Amino acid sequence: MAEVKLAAAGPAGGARGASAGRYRLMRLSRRLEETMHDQFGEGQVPGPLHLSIGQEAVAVGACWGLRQSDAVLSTHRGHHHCLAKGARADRLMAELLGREAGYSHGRGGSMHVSIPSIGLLGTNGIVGAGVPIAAGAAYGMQAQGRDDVTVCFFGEGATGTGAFAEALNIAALWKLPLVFVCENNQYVELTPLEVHVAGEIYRRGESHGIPGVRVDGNDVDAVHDAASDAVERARGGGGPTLIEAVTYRWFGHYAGDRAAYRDEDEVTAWRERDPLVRARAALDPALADELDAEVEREIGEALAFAQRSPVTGPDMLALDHLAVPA
Amino acid sequence: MAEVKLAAAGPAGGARGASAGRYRLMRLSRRLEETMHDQFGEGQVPGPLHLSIGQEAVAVGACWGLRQSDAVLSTHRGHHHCLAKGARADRLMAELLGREAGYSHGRGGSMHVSIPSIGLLGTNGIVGAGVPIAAGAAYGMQAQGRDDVTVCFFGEGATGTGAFAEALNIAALWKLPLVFVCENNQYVELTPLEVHVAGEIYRRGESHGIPGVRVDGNDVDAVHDAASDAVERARGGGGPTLIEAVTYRWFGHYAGDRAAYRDEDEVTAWRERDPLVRARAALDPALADELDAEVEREIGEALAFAQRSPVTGPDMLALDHLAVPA
Amino acid sequence: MSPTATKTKPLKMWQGINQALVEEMERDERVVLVGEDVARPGGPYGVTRGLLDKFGPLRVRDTPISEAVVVGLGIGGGAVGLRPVVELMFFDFAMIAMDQIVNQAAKFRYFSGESLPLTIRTMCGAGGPNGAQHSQNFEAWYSAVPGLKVVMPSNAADAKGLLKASIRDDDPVLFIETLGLLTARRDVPVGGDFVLPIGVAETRRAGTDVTVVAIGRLVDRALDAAARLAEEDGISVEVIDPRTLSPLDTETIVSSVARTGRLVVAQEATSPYSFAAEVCAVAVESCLSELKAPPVRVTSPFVNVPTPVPLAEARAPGADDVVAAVRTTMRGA
Amino acid sequence: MSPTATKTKPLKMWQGINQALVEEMERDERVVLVGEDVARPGGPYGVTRGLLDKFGPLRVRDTPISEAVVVGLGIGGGAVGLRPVVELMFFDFAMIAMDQIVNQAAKFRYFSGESLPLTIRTMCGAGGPNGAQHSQNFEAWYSAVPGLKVVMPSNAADAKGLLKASIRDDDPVLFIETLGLLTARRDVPVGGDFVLPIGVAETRRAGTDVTVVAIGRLVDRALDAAARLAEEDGISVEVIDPRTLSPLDTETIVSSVARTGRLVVAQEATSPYSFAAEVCAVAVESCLSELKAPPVRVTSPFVNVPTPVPLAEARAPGADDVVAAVRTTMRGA
Ligand SMILES: Cc1ncc(C[n+]2csc(CCOP(=O)(O)OP(=O)(O)O)c2C)c(N)n1
Ligand SMILES: Cc1ncc(C[n+]2csc(CCOP(=O)(O)OP(=O)(O)O)c2C)c(N)n1
Ligand SMILES: [Mg+2]
Ligand SMILES: [Mg+2]
Repeated sequence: MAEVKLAAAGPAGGARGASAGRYRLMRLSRRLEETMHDQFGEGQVPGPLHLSIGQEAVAVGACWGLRQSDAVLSTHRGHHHCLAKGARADRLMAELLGREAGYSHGRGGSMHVSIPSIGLLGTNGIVGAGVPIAAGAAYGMQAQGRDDVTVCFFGEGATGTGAFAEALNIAALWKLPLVFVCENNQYVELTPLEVHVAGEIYRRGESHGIPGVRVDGNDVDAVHDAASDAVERARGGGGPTLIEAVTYRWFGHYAGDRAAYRDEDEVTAWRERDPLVRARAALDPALADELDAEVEREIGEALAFAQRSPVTGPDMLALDHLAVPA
Repeated sequence: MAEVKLAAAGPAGGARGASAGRYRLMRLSRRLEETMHDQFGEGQVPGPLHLSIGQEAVAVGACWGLRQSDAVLSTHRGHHHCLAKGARADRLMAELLGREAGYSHGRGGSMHVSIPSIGLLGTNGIVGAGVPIAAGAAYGMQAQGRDDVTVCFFGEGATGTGAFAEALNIAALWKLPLVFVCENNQYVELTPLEVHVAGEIYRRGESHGIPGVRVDGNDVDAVHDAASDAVERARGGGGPTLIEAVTYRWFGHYAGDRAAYRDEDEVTAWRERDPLVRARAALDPALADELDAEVEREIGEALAFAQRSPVTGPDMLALDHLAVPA
Repeated sequence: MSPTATKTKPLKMWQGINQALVEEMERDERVVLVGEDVARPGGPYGVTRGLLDKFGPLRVRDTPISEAVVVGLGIGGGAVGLRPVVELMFFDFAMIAMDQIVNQAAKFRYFSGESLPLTIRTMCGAGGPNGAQHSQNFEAWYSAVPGLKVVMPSNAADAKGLLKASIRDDDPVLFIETLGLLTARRDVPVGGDFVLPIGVAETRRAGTDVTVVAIGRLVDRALDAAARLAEEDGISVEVIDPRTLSPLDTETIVSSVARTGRLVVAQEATSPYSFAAEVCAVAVESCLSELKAPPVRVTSPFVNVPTPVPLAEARAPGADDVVAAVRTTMRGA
Repeated sequence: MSPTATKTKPLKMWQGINQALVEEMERDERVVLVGEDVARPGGPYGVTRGLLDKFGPLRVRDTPISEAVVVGLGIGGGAVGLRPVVELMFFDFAMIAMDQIVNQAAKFRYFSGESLPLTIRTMCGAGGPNGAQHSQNFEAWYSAVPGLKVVMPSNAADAKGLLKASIRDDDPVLFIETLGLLTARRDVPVGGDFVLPIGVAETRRAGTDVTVVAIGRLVDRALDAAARLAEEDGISVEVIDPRTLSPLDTETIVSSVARTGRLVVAQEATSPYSFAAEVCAVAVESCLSELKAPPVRVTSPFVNVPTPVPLAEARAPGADDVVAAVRTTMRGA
């Protein structure tokens, strides 16, 4: 299996600096999703596609600088989290296209990508379900005496689940090395935030003693600053933090949802706050062009890789149910 | 079935005033439980017995003045809630003693008393499970345009459940006529509060916009004041309130638990803050004696009633599963 | 079928469900509908469209993502005078509300002696590209619970008549819709008051050689198989759709198997500890001496549901599988 | 039984469980134990006593009342290098963690291709005065889930050997203890490393006339019944304890039924859609021509568990019921 290298996407950002590295990663996520969206339009994505376009800064800002031994829990809308934690674009695409080379042999699609070897403990089809698992990963790190941390992403809709609240309480009680990142994109499937969230999300842990902070989720540096404070605190045994990153879902809930339930002006206003444009503006234009070109190459190679991989057939359905098949 | 009258225990408190009525009801609860505790010692209680002795002021203070059409959700430790909402001492005793005349034909015992006709929507064996049902009752009242309210009791241990948090959020969102009453008795089964609760309970709804108040749960007037404010707000469409009533469990988690995990001094200190003694002190001593005597008679008659009722036999096991048995 | 319902119209299953909701909400103002995306969006698959406009935001209400509370709304609401219909978007999500369904709703009458008129609607099966957490068929779990009725219609008409019956029923009913059937058409009685009885199986095709008991998406596939078997093999297949899984109409099943002596059970669920196991058990308990061949379970293999539709469809049993199973039973023990 | 374990000692089931935990935690520091009341109190029934002192508060930990998170601790912990044992105090409470168990833990390997070494311990049955929400037997539900193993020991020795195996297993295992058996004694291998295989039934008594497949509390009752039937009726009963419900050792069951031609299945659970249904189905699928009489299910009636112990015991099936069922099968079809 040919591996596509994620040049300069590592924690240090390579010689070109962290800003370049973060921009590159956001760009990679954007272009991967756009490419998959096109593929979806052509009927090539045999599963649902929940696009994170517009929200890239949250994933990249929060994951930037994490170790491989740190853990991330993601959601149904999680391509950006996967890439930010070090997933390979080629195998991720292969998964979305239902190919054998996909992370789950192409059987799971975007809601079921789980790559424990890089600390990505799963996107998830069940809203809120990653949060208790995040508490578990953080506990596991604590119990082993590691100074690793777990970053748990979830949407604002997930704050309605009991699972979220149970995890907040135990994280505070046990001072778990856990960073809760609520990616508030203003919509929960087909209804707005107001239907789902009473009051203020970033304060949900206040009564437990969990510091809460609200940041501009379209500003990768702001997200990263908040997240690295939280990560540092968590590594040092200071316990959990709740970050609410306010952002926006550019497209419908899933590819195919025209999102007629919202206002065009609202969408336009948010598109003007494109996190990529903002991050790119801080770079030397020549460097930015270089990064764009690199990403374009990488995406092209990744798509080719995915398309070369055979479409998964029924013979793979029984794989990976038990360690020793019954 | 001979009915034992609950003289002067109604909302108005009868001619003897509210303080007398509330004291009488607390006394009734105390004596009912002491009587059942004795019966337990004699092997006459065929189920678990979770005593609320020491906590009577919470139930009586919060329920005093409620209408029959208001609803109450109770817990595994709920005799005081049942009586405060108007349950009959005789049928409650019959239930605890496993008799046919019990509210559930003696099959359920103390964790499964449910008397919808008086708005008592159940004690409950599942911690936290009453809270979503309370949200439902409050929604039902709201949807029918009634100005009734629902009062939901739960222990501090239940604040760890996801069900509690889900209900907080929807209660705030829908401005439900719901009063959350956390009966914080410092212990959760066999472990102290600190194992279970991060931070402060009465602030759990703050971030949702739910007012929270902490009261002395051994002061029936203080509880009643807080609760009637909350009830009034709820009836007027002002939405939910969270009351934390701080109290203490005098006995073990269940009858038979010697509670060796706690300090004798602590127990003694709390016993000195007996809510009944405090409420009695505010009454004319002659009236108090009269009330005590009345309660003694009532308890005696209730016990006799319960003991006259046949022990429930296996022939009653199949009752009440479906409206029309299959 | 009730006598007033004489006209019929070809409707999709979702339309039958929608009509049942509209009719019952018009008939009885205590009926309300709450769930995720049921109101403004009209349901993720459009099943509840139009209801918000007709009945207003107090009776048709979008909830947050709080499945335990969604069922709690139905229990509490039902206890104070409503006749709630609550929706759990995907059957898989019912697990999050399992305590409320099994420990609370199903035991309400046992504890209190009073009725709990609650309908829990949900949608099962591998009919879309939704994957292993949105496609499961655990109808057998709920059918094992005393105090809970479980209804699982296989077509638009049954969906309408049984949903109306469920809403009028004084016990909690879990009403399981099937994603793969939502757009399947069938003639549905309209205009009258079409209510079907809960707990009564329907013999969808009479036959003499083999009994096929099928549920959900497998009913139509079993009917296809029966037609093919009649034509190609001259085998006469009886197809029974229990429609209600609890209480199960064992009488209809047993009397058919006693006549045919052969049994195939067909379902979308996997085999172990499933509906098919129960039907096989009932058959052998009651018809051992009549059985001419071992019963055959036609089920999905014991693996997770994959996301890509072609794979999910490859996993689900089809008419071919029913045909093969029937032929196996004809070859005998 | 592994060869090093030669000495035995009569132990109660809870002691067997306790020993398994101690031995595995000593053997492998990745093993941890979390749950409500497991640490300081040593378990509501004392099963985990002494562990906190031995292994400290990071490895033995009391949780808040947060069942979903309790299982989540096991999943996340297992994913980052622990081999967690999590305890759900009563089996009924597993419903609150159902999504974590079924949608998350059981699918971890399917999604990721990697192991999730997780043991979920819980306690079932109507062995105490606990009532309808603390006594249920829904072992069949979990046995219907691909990717999850379900173990249900019936005695102290099996509990020890199978719990050790579960903790060493690289898949999630639901380990169901039975309240009514916690204080029942049996000779248990001590001193050595006593590990039993998951997925292997044990023939507890050999016989030739009737096969009784029993689980949990019904195993000893079936053995009592077998002894009585031998003495009173001269009937030779074979008693099989599957011990693992998923994957079920159908081979042992089928080969026994094929020999005896008669089957009784005995369990504490109610009958519809239960373990007993699965075993009857397996038997008729594989042994129809050998069956001399219809199988009989010996179960609790399809009603809730009452709180008073005498009523709960009246509801549960006893040795008498097994005796009666065996006699019925001997009378034939
Ligand atoms: C427990 C559960 N309930 C409902 C759903 C259906 N569902 C899928 S995504 C979604 C909305 C989630 O909203 P949010 O958490 O804000 O995340 P976003 O989609 O905005 O990224 C819902 C309700 C689900 N998958 N799981
Ligand atoms: C969901 C659930 N988990 C665990 C239990 C076991 N249990 C019964 S009572 C109890 C403690 C409850 O503590 P709290 O809420 O403070 O009420 P208290 O007993 O103090 O009145 C526990 C853990 C249960 N019944 N339900
Ligand atoms: Mg959102
Ligand atoms: Mg308490």
